[in-house]
Amino acid sequence: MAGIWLIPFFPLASAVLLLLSAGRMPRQLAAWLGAGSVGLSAICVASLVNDFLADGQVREVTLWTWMTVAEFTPRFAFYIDGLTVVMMSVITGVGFLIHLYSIEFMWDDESICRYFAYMNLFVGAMLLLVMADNLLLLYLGWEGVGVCSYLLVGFWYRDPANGKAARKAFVVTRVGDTAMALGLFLLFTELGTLDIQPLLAAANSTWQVGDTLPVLATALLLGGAVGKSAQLPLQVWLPDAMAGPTPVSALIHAATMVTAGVYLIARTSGLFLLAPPTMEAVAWIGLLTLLLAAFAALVQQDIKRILAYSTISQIGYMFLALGVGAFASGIFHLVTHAFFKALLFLAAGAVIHCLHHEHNIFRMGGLRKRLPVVFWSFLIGSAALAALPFTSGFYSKDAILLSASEVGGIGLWLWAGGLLGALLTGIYSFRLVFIVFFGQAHTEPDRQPGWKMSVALVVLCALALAGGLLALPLADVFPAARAHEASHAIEYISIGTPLLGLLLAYLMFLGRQINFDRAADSIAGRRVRGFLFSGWRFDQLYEVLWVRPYTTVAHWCRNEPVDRVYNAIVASSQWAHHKLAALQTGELRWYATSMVFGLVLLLAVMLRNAT
Amino acid sequence: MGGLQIPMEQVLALAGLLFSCGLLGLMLRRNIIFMLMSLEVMLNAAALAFVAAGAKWQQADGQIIFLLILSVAAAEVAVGLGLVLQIQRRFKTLDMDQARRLRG
Amino acid sequence: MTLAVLILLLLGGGLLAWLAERTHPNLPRWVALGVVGISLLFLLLTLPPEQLALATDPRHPGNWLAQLKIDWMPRFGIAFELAMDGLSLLLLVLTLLLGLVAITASWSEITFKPGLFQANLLWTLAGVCGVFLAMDLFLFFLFWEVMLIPMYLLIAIWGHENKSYAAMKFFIFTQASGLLMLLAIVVLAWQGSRVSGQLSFSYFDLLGLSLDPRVAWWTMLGFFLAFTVKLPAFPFHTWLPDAHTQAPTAGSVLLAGILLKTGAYGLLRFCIPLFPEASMEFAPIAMGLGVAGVIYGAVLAFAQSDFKRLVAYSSVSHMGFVLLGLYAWNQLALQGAVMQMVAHGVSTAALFMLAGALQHRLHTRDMGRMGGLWHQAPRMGACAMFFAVASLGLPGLGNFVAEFLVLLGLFAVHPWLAAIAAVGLITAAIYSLWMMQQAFQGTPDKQRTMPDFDGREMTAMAAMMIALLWLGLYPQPVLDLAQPVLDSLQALATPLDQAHSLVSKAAPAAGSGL
Amino acid sequence: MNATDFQAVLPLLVLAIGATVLMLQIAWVRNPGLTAALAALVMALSALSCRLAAEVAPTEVTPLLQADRYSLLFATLFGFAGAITALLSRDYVSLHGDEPEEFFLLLVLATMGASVLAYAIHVASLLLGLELLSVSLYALIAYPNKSILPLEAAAKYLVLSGAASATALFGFALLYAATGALGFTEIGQGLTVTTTGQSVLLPAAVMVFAGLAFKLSLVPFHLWTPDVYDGAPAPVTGFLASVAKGAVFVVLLRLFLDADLFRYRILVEITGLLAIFSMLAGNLLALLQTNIKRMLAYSSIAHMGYLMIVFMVSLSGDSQALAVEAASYYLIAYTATTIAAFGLLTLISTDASGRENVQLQQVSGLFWRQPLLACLMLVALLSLAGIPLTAGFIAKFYLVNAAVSGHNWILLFTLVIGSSIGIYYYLRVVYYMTRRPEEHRVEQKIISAWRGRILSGVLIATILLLGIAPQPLMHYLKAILH
Repeated sequence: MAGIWLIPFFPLASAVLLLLSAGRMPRQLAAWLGAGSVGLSAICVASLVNDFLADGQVREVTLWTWMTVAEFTPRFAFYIDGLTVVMMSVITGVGFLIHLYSIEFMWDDESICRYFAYMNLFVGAMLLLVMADNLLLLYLGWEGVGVCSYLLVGFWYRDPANGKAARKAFVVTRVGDTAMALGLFLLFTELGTLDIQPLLAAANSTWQVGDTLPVLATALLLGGAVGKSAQLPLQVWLPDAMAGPTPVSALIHAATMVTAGVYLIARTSGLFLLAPPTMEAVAWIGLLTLLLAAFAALVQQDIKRILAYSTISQIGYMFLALGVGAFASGIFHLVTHAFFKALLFLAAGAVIHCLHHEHNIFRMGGLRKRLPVVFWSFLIGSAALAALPFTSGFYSKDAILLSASEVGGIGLWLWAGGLLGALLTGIYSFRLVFIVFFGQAHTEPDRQPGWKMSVALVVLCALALAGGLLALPLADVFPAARAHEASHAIEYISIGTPLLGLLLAYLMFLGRQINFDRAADSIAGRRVRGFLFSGWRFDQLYEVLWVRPYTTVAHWCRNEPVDRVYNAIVASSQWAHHKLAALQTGELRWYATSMVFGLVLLLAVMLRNAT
Repeated sequence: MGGLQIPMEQVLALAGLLFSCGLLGLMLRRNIIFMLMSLEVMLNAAALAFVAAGAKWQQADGQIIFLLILSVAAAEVAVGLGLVLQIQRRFKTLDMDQARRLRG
Repeated sequence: MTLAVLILLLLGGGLLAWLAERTHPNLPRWVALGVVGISLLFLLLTLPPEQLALATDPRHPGNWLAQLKIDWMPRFGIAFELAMDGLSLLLLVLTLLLGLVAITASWSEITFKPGLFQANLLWTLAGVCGVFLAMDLFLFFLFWEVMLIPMYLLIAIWGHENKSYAAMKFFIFTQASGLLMLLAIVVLAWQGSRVSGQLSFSYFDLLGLSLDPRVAWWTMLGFFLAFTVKLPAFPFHTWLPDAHTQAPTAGSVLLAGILLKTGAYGLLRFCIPLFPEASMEFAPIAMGLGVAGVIYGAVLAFAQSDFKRLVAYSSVSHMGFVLLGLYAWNQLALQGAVMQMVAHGVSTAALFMLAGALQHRLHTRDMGRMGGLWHQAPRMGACAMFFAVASLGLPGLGNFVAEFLVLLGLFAVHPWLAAIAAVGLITAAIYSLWMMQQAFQGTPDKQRTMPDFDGREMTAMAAMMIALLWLGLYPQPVLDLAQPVLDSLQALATPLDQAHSLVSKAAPAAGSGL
Repeated sequence: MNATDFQAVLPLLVLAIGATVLMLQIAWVRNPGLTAALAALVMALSALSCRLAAEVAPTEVTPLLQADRYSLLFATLFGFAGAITALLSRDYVSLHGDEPEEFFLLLVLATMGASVLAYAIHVASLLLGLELLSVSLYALIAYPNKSILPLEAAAKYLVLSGAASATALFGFALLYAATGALGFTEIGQGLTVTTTGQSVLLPAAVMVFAGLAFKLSLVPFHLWTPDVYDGAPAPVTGFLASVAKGAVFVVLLRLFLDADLFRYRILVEITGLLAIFSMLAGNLLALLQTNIKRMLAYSSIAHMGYLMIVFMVSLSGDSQALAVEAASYYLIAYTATTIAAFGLLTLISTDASGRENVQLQQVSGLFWRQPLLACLMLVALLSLAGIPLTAGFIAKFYLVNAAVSGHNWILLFTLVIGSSIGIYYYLRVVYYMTRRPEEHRVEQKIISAWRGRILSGVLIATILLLGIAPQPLMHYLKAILH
């Protein structure tokens, strides 16, 4: 297909148009331009997918050479293989649905034009990220989506808290990005190219499994990945990033951008395979993150924060999958997660939209009847999230846990951890469902979702349910995974755990058979709750470790300490001036005396040197 | 060359002494008249030294310079006295310590 | 002759603008705009395209696009010698373009003696053009110093509340370091005369002298100091925040956009090629200063509450990358440094123009008294956002290409240093976004009314945006122009590298494969 | 004395005859304009007659005077400087004195003293020239009889300068005693053969140097300088700062060269020491001065310090010629700049009260009130500061070249430090001149002295010419001094 470049071009061009209109474009036009451009891209992608599935050919498109400096010749070029196709489909497909949804969600906002401009810019950048044939172009998309995330999180700029969240999101991910940039430097310095395929080939031919350099390089890339994908230890930004409009959270902070780290690792899997220690680190990071976030999600009260933590947790699963070498499973989970998490966010957004921007789940309740479409969407999403059988999440998560269980040594730990996570997922996702949609109503909805929202929800429902049946064309991308030959016990446990979670949630939050209130209200319970609520106090830790030292140093230095040196020079000159000027008394006798002194001085110098 | 033979070194010493006297006067006296006198003493000390040196080298040059110095000193003092008159008129004193408007 | 005419055009144009004030107070602006425009056209049109192609061919290093040499003071072997290669051309175009921007920025701001203002502006431009063209060290120094005076006047007359301090500081810093350079120039010329028996200040005669290492070291230091003060590098940067803050908008634009580049240009053209060995030896210190500048500037930028001061410190940070790039001394880093000169020129000029526009409208630069300006002035906000993300190095914009190349080149030489310098990418994000937050985001003040950018300002902004995008997406033309110069620099480094590697090979093999 | 000799000393003769004519003219009819014009004419003629004298140079006219290119160069300089001073003071003295005609007579005599010093190669001529110059200056300084400050200045200058002359003469007497010679060259020869009193020799030389250093107001003999500059009428100050100092410097250099005192390293090192002191202390003293005249006085101390660098440079024989060349250029540039600066100061500051206490406040906003004057002043200040395109820069460049060729690093660094300090106080004046109208409240009327303006303009043009196209003068200096 010749017009591959059109795919990112549509949203980018639309973004430029929207920006150039400077907010004067009619609402209708802006909204449909915004959504339509992504729709066009989606159509192009669909046609591309069609072609690709037909021939399975990798497509390479070079637009122009970005720059040529010595041997450094990154190009604006696209590399389309199965992985790319999958990602592009998710981005444009889910992206289009979210755009459609946004039209309604953002209709009353005065800055709808700006909103769609940013959203389109994001889609364009994200497409560049996944289509890039070299790491530099990938980095361009990588940073581009970061900026769009910043812009959209801080979209409602009048509240300084939103600005703070946006900055936090950007700066924390930038930490990771910087590590990634160093990784690129290292790769280029050692391998002489940043084009991904030649790079992987070169790495394979130069390095042995277990060499230091690939470990270092992949560790640096991993830095970028954990930043973007909100994994330990850079996960702190994602819950705060919920300050943006909900469709933004759906698109950027659930479906696409946050999974870029997963994509990066999958894309450079050839490199990671050379570095078993990094792989192991990836697995452990995934596991720890998924547990940590799941625990944190248990006690949150803000509907979007719960989903945010669950996103972190689910990406943890993907990392776990990557870490154990099940790249395809990781990507599979990425895709299904994109479906059901987008669905959840959109449904949550619909709740918020219909409930006067209420975020607190304890002020909701009983919405099952009042917002049926939303309820069913949410239920389906939660089921998929909890990996109840035959939902999409079930297949993908199951594959991950199986892969983990098959790894020797640590595999059992990883599997057990993943299982615990699945249990927790079941609990917190249905806690959400039960509290929001069942029980007593605390707030009455003032409107119903319109058709645009509903269409988006319904389509995503379908995907969340049936997405597990998709066969992703990843066979050529990753080394063939071993066939799963897990014992039935493991299968049953995998199936049973989410159900157990569901049951527990029911007992705790709906049926009230299990009551933790006493325990939770005890001092220790409160502490634990507070600890989990704050996301394991990472914010406080970083505040002490980084933020406060930085601001303190900045505060110390604000008046330019270096200037003190120059001021001292000035002061000493002035001092000398005053001392010397004090000699100018105007008294004739003193002047005469000074001349005698001078003469004596000269004679003394002379005699001292003469002898 | 007959007559009084005084070793040059002694004359020079005397000249040096005179010169120092002049300098001391300059440093210690406040009255402008005395300062001018001290100046005169210094110039004459130099002149004396020239004479003594001229005598040593049996040249007239020293004495010529002596004459020149005398006339120069006279000119200096003439201008100086003119200033003294003006100073007396305007400052109503000859104490140079009072004339300290220019300083700093 | 083209080159001399260019400088004369600007000088004469300044005079004309001054005189035009008597006719009508608005006339000088148009005269200035016209003169700079004509100069730019003149420069580009008189350039034979086939020669341009030649100069971009790296196989012909030292191929000069235009040259002029007139004897001036044969007593000292001083000639009025101008020459232009790709690098000079690049910087000249930047100078003239930013000159246009500066005139636009001063359009409605300057009401007091607009004629003299524009005259000083044009004379500064003339001086800078001279600096970029002079190939006689004496002449170079002359331009170097002379451009200070109109700049000084710009700050001292049209500056803000603390202008006398700022102008004086600017002048004394530059002048004191400039005198050291003069000293170094003279020493170099006399060293040259010892070899050739003929005193000459011509760059070409002094290039490639074999100097006594100690003499070379100290002489190099003289040049280095002058250039790093202008650059400015930590710890000689303290004049910059004051000067930039106090200068009128056009002055800040010129200072940040162009004058700082003369320092970088000096290092590139003179300091390193004239003293390759000494520079090589000095490189670790220079790079240390570069890194210190990157981090320190960024931290202090974050600490500021004054909009212009923040941007000024960000310049310190960005110019640290230039220093790093120059002394990392390989193709990538050098190209990055040149790129940074151009991109930073544009992005900072835009930010200063923005700061000036804000001050003009709000009568304050204190960001504590801004906030939520996006509401009143969305166009300004959008521009600010664009240049803020440019300044934090967003890929796709020129600054990214520059910083990436610098760090990439540096990494090959000093991985650890590159790692530390890369922290600057994070700190840049912190201060840029903090600036956006304080000025444009947050709760708007309902009472405040403020006109948004008008067409004239938007045109300038749009031009700069396009420039940055172009630099970010297709920087090849710029890279090609600078290539020959950098090739020759690289050629200087290669034998030294070989010497070093011989030494290190002799020593027991040590160190990792990094 | 034959015709050649007369031709060789023609400049001096012109001045002498001119002085006589002036006296007659004053006795005949009192007309300040006429006298001023005549005096200027005489001095200009004297300067021009140097060309005639140059035809027979070098000639030794009696053992006292040497007419060579060196002396003629400076005789020309002093002649022109005197002529310009005469024209510049024309309006000034009419305003400040009752009978201004004698002022010009004294000026001619002072110029003659300076020219004699340029010719002097003998203690006697040195004495005569020095005293002719000094005594005339006492009277010139005290000339404005309406106020007391000139009086105070004159009294101080007289006493101290007299003491300095006495010191120098005493030193010469000792040298004479040791060598039996009074001619500079002979003294030098005598020094090589003398057996008596090596011990007295160097102290004697130091006394000579100290006496002359006073006249050059080198630190630590500088205390008088600001007071006298401040009290003296501005045009006289210009003359004092440029011609009087230049003449003494010329003779000092001649003494060192002819007597080859460069043999005595310690003596030269003392000059270097004083140079360093002067560069630093002069600049530091000027740093925070708010009185522009005093500021310029202090800066002149610093400039003499810069100039003294040439002595250290001359230590190495190779650089000696360049050093003398540099000194000559420096003196020419400095003379033009100083006279221009003080001339402009005269124009700026003149008011009827007599004391021209030129505070910075008074030039505030001058740029907007008197753009032309301010521009001229700007150029003069930049030249003093040594900024390119002015004579002052080329002069400094010359010095730096000389010092580099002589490897005088310490002096060079002091020069850099001193110049950097200097920037501050020169620029401060510029800053005040450019203050906007709303920033100051001084409204001073400036007398329209068209002569002064034209002359300042000419001087500034000279400064710029020497700064932009210095090659002819360089060429000339190189030709005559090598």
